[in-house]
Amino acid sequence: MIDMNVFQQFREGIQQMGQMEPEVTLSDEERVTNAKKIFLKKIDRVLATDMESCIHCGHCATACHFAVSTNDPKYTPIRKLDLLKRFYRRELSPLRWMHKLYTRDITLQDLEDWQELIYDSCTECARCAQVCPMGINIASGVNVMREAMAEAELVPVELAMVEKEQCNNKSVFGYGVDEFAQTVEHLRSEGIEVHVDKPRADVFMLTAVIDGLLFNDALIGTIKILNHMGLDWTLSSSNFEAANFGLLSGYEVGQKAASDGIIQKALDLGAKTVLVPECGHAYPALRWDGPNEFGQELPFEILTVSEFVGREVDAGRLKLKKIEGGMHATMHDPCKIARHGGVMEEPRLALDAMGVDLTETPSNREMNWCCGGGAGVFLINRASDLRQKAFSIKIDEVNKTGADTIVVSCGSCRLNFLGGAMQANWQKDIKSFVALVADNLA
Amino acid sequence: MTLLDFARGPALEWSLIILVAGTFLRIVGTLLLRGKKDLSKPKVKSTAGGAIRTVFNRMWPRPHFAQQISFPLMMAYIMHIGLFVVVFLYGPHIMFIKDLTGLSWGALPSSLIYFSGAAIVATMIALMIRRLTNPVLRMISTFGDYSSWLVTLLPVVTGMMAVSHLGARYETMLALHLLSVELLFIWFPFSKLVHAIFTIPSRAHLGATFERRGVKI
Amino acid sequence: MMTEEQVEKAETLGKSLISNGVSRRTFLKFCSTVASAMALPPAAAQAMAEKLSQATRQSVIWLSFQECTGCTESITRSHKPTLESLIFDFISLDYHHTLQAASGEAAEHAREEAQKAHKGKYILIVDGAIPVKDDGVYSTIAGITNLQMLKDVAKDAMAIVSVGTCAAFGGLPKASPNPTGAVAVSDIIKDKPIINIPGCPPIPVVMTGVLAHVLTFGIPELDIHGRPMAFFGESIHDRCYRRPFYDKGQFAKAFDDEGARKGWCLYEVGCKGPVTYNACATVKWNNGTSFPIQSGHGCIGCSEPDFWDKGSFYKALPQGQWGSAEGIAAAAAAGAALGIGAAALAKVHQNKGEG
Amino acid sequence: MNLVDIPVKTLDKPTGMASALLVELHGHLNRLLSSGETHLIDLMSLPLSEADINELADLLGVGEVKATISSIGSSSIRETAYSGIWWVTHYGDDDKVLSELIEVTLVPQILVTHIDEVRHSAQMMANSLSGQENVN
Repeated sequence: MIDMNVFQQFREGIQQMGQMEPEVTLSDEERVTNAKKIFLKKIDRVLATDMESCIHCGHCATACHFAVSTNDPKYTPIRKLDLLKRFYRRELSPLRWMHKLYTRDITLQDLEDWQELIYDSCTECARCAQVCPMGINIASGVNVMREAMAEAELVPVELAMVEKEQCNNKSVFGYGVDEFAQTVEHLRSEGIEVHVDKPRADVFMLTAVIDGLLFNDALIGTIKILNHMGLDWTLSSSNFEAANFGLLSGYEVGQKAASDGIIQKALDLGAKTVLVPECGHAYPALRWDGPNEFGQELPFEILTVSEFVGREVDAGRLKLKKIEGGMHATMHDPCKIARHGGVMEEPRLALDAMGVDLTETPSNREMNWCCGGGAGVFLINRASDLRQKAFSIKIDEVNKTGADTIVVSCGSCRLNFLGGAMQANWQKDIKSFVALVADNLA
Repeated sequence: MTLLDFARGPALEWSLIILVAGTFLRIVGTLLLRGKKDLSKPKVKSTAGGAIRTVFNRMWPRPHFAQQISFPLMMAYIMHIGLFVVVFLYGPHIMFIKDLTGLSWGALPSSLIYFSGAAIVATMIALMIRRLTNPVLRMISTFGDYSSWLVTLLPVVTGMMAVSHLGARYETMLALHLLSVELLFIWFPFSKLVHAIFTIPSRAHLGATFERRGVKI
Repeated sequence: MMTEEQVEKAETLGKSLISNGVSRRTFLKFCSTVASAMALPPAAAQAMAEKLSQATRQSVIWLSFQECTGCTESITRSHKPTLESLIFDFISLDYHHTLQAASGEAAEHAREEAQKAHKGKYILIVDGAIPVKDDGVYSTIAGITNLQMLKDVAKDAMAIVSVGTCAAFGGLPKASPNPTGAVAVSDIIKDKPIINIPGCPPIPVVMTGVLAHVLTFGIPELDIHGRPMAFFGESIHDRCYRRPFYDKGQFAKAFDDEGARKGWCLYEVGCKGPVTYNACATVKWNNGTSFPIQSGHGCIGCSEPDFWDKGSFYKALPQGQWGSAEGIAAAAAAGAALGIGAAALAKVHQNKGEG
Repeated sequence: MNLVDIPVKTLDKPTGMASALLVELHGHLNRLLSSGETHLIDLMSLPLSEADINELADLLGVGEVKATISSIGSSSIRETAYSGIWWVTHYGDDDKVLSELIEVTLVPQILVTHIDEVRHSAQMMANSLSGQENVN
C-alpha cells in the first residue's frame, strides 16, 4: 500500500535539508541568555526534585538505546541534563549561594556541545525513568533542554526548517492546505466518503503529513473505521495537521500555535472526541501539553487512534473479523503512545479480536525499547549512524519473537522501521495498526 | 576540654543543628518551588496510589534491568541494610538515639553488628572500585560522589576501630568516631547523601506523573 | 647534700630490714606482688628485690593542699601491717602534716630541715589541688600559700608524685565553677619529672608500686596524662570481668532491672569504664575485695581529667551533650524558614525572568 | 547483706586457657633441661577465670613437696605432679591472694636462703656463741 518511490523521495528530501546552513540571528550572549530564560521559566518543583536527587549510579545508561548500542558513556541519560542541573544549582536551588562558588556558568560552547546529546541521541522515550532508583524523569528534563536549545538557535537544521515551515506556511514538507485538499479529492475519487469542514461533529479527526504523503493506508484506515461505525465525524481543511514540530524542535511558541489551532477548532465543532492519527509525538503534544498551553481544561477527550479502536472493540461497538489465514505478529509500542500515553492494552485487544497470534518482544509496553527515531531524531541526518545502532536493539528484540510482521501505531516509528530495515537489509512486514484493523472490519 | 568532650559536646550540638536546619532548608526550599496545575485530563481519578507504589517498588528493579544492575544493586542493598543495622540496631547507637529522641528499641548482638560493619566496608570498597573502573560512572562522577563516599565510610571505619580497640586509645577513637559522624551530619544536607530523603518525593513525583497517564510503573 | 658522714651512716634497706625482722623472703614476696600488680615481667621481682635491698631509705616530703585527706586515708587505710604498708619501711616520710605528731612551726621546721638535708634527692608527694586565684590565698599552711610552698619544695625535689586526681588534674576543687582557681601540680611545676597517680582516691597498691619502682628502676613509663602505664595503660573496660556481656550486647538498662540482677554490663547506665584508665578492675579495692562495677555501680571515671564536669555519672557514654530538643526544634524551624525564603526568592527570580 | 548477696556472676566455664598454658609450660620444662633456663609465669597477669585456674591446678596435679613461708601473711609453695613445675601463692595477712606464680625451676627462688641472711645468721650465731662463752 505504500509507494516506495514516495518513501525514497521523502528520504532524499530530508537529506537535502541536512545540507542547509543553520540560521543564526542572535549574538552569542543573547543565545545563552535566552536559553537560561527558558531554564528559569521551566524549572518547577518536580524538575527541581529530580535535579536534587541524582546519586550518579549510572543505571540509566543500561536503559538507553543510544548508550547501550554504542557503549559510549557520553550518552548516559542523566549526563544530558548536566547544563540544566548546573543552571538549577546556580540560580534556583536552595543551596544556590553555595553552588555558585564552584559551579561554572553555562556558555554557548556548553550548549553547542550538548546539542548532539539533546537531539541526536535522545528520543525522550523515558525508558531511563523506568530504571532510575531515584525516580528521575530525565525525558522531561531533556524536553526543557530542547526548548532552551531552540531559544539559543541550536536546533538541528532539519528540525528547525520543518518547524519554521509549519509555523510560517502552515505546511510540513510542503504539504499544506492545498495538498491536503488534493488528498481529499483523491480519496473521494476512490469512492471513500470523506467529511471535511462539517460545522459540527462528534469526532474531530486529525491526520499527519506523513499519512497524507506516504502512509495513505493509515489515513484511509481511520476514515474507513469511522465510516464503518457510522460516527458523526469530520476533518478540517485548515487544522488537519496533528504533527507538532514545535514540540520536537523545542519551539514552545510554535508548539502552542499548532495545538491551540486544533483545540479551538474542536471547541468550535463541539466535538466530543479529538482523534489523533498514528503519529507518536502528536499524542502527548495534544493530550498532555495541549490543555496546559491552551490554558484551560478541555470539554472533549483526546484519543489516539489505536486507543480509540481498542476501546470501541472492548465496548463491542466495533466488530472485527479474524484475519484470513491467521497472522503471527509482534507489536512495537511507540514510546510516546505507550510509555508516555498509557495506551498499551487497547491495540492488543483489537489484535486479539482479529485473531492475531501475538508474540511480545522481550521488552514491551512501558518497558519497550524505542525504535531510535522518535522525537524528531528520524529527521536528523547526522544522527543516522547512531539511530541505526539504536535500531539494532529493536531488530534483536523483534527477531527473538520469530514473527515476520510488526504492527506499529506510530508513523515516525514506521518510517524509522522502514528506513532501518532497508539499511540493515532486514526483511520484515511493517504494518500500520489502523490499516490492519480497517482491513478486518466485520 | 579533651577531644572527646569536644566531640560529645559542642561539635555534636552544632553538627545536629546544621544537619536539621540544612536538611529542612534543602527539602523545603526545593519542594516549595513553583508548581503548576496540570490542566490535561488525567486517565485516573487519583495519582496518589501511583505515587506511593513507585516509592516502594523502586526499591527493587524491574526484571528487564535486573541482570545489568544486579551487582551494584546487591552491593548497594548490603551497604544500605548494613548501615541500617549498624546505625539503628547497635546498642550504643540506640542509646544515642534514645538520648536524642526519647525513643528506644531492642539491640542486636554486637557480633552481628561487627559483621554488618565489615560488610558495609567491603561493599563500599567494591562500589568505589566500580565507580573508578566503569566508564559510565567515571564520566558522571563528581567530587561530591567521592567525598560523600569517604564521609559515609569514615564513621563505619572509626566505629569499628573504636570497638575493636585499634588505632588509638578508646576515648580518642570514640572521639574520632563521633567527629566523623558529625562530619557526616554536616555533610548530609549539602551533598547527595540527602537522597535518603529526596528519594521519596522524587519517586512519588515520577509515579504520579505516569499514573496520571495511565501507566503503572 | 648529705655529708660524708651521713653517707657512711646510711644503711642499706636490706641490712636495716633484716635487723628489724623483715626477711628477704618477705622482700621478694613484696616485690612479686608489686611486679604482678605493675604487670612487670615476673622475673623483674627478683631484680627489684635485689635493688631495693641495696637502696637507702628514700626521703619523702608529703604536701597536702586543697584535698579531703582521702588519699592519705587510702594509703594508710589499714591498722594492721600489710605487705603494701612495707613501703613505709622503705621511705623516710620526713614531712606529712596530717600524719606527723609535730605541728605548727616545729613541723614547718622539720620540712625545711629535710629539704636542706636531702636537697635534690627527695621525692615530693603532693595531694590536693593548688588554688592560684588571688595569689593563692584560699589555702595556706602556717601562713604560706600552697602555691608558694609547692614552688619552694619542688625546687629541690628529685621528682614529684601527684597523688590523687586533685593534685594530678585539679580534681574536685577545679570542678566548675572553680571558685579558688584550683589547678594541678603539673600546671605550676614545669621543670621536674611529675608522676601522676590520679584516682579519687588512688588505689593503695598503685602508690606502693610506683614508689617501689621509683626506688629501684627509676621513673616508670608514663602515658599522655603523666600516669604510669603499668597501672593506667588499660581501661577499666578492657579488664572488666563484665566485658563479655558488653561484647554480647547484654546491658543492664536500670539499676534494678533483670540485667542488673544478672550482672550484665553497666555501659547503658553510665559506666565510664571504656574511657577510664586505672587498675581497679584488676587490683581492686579493700584488699582486693571488689571494685565499683563488681558491686553494681558503673565506673565514674575518677582517674580522668575533669571527670566531675563531664555530665551525669548515669548518662551513657554514647549519649552526647547535644544541647536541647528546643535547640534542634529551633534549627528545624530556622531551616524551614530559610527554605521558604529561598523558594520565595527563587520564584521572584523566575517571575522577573519572565517579566 | 554481704558480698555473697550481691548478684554477681562470674564465668563458670573454663575457656581453654589452661591447656594452652600447659603447652607453654612444656616448652619451658624442655628449656630448663637443655640450658638450665628458669621461667616464671604470673597467673594474675593473665585473663584467667576461676574455672581456668581450677582446671590448670587439676591438670598439673599435686607433687610431693609442699612448703609454707610465714611473713606478713603466708606463702604456699607446692611442687606439681610435674617435677620442676612449682605453684607459688602469696597470701596477704588477711589471707587474700596477693600473687600467684608458676615457676619452672629446680628450687623456687623464694625458698632459697639469701646470702645476706646467711651472713646475718652466721653473725648472729657468732654473737650467740660468744655470749655462751661469756656466760660460761
